[in-house]
Amino acid sequence: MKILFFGRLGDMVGRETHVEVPPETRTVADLRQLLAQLHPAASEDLSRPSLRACVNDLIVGENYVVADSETVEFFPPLSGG
Amino acid sequence: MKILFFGRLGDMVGRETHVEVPPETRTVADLRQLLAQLHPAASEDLSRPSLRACVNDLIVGENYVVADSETVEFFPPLSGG
Amino acid sequence: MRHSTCLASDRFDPALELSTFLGQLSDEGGIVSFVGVARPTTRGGSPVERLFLDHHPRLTGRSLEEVAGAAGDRFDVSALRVVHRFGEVAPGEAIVFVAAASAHRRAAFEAADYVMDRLKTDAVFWKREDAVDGSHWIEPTDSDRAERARWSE
Amino acid sequence: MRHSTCLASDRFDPALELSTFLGQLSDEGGIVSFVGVARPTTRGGSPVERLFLDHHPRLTGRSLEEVAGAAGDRFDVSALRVVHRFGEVAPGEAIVFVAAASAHRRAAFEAADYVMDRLKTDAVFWKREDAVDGSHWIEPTDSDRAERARWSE
Repeated sequence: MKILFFGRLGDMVGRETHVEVPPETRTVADLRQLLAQLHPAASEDLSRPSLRACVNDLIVGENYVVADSETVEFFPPLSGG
Repeated sequence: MKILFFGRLGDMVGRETHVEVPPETRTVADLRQLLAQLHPAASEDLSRPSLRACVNDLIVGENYVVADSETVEFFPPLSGG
Repeated sequence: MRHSTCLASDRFDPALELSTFLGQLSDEGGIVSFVGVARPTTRGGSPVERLFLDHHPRLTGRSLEEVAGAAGDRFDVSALRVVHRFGEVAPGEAIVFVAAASAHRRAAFEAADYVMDRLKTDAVFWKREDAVDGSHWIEPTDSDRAERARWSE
Repeated sequence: MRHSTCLASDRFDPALELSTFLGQLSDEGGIVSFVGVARPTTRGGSPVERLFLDHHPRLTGRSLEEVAGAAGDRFDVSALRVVHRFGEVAPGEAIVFVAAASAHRRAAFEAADYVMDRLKTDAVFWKREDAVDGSHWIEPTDSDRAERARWSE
């Protein structure tokens, strides 16, 4: 699964990463846990409620079930222009 | 005495005029009357309270006594910028 | 606060004014500018041939200075520029340019807004609009006076 | 209402933007513009080497469009222009340019003011300030949020 990170997380984890998603990782919440295990230094940032997940240019909730073919983007709070 | 007119009055009477002032014409109010006699077409504009007299770059009142050596300027209401 | 004013006899380029103003700044973050352009038609819809701004040889420039200085005292701006035409102005030409710079964009907006409201009533000009169907002298509108009153203590 | 937005990868000239904007107008009387410039120092006073504006390939441009369109719906403006940089911006360079034109100067002031307040909180950017004493990511300030809230119904 393709994952994109923006802002501070992009600097910490890399702007784009591909992860092998095990069958038990189904939702956005599951995906956060998996990513936190893969990137322990960023685990605090990855668990923040202010970090929003975005699929197909729409913000999705924690229970959104992610298909393996989808790209998930993680947005820290916007800084604005 | 040198008289300057601005705005609408400048178009009606001319921007600059010189008048011979008789001894009984002492104040701004007297001067208005004299000018109204000299320029009957502008007499209504010349008697308007909104027309202000200015001497040495300062607005003066109706009882201001004008010296023959002074220039009197008449300002219709400002239009602003 | 640095401020400068210019009573301009000839047409000027507002974009060039902005460029010059920006070039003189150091660490201001926000710059607000206003450009007022002579309209091509009267309120009644007749085509305007020209605007004539009668002015006073000393008091007009002084009124621009007074307004710019008051804006500087009132708002936290570091630089202010006011350019105003006098004499004959053709439709589509800029009549007025105001720019205000500040570290805080709110102050820059308010200063430019204030300068325009003050100029509209307090600048020493007498304006005549020469339209195809005749000339007439203009006085401040009630709306101009209301804008001006917003800034009264 | 005509509006146009530009998400700019390279430095741009705000004065040229104003010139182009003015050239496209017809009978609007008032034009308000805002220029936001990258500051040379952090809030703490350290020299800034560069600002980095991380952006989203689609949502950032869409957020500029949304803000410009909302301003057009809300205010009586006839033309609106928004230019915003992304990527690396050097201190002193323009980050944002906003221009609004209207027959009524109040509407032009309010539209430009509104666009800036909205952009400061709602534009899809993540900003990093690279200063000599380190880099840090910026979030909207309470004051930005308060400005934004002024426009809520």
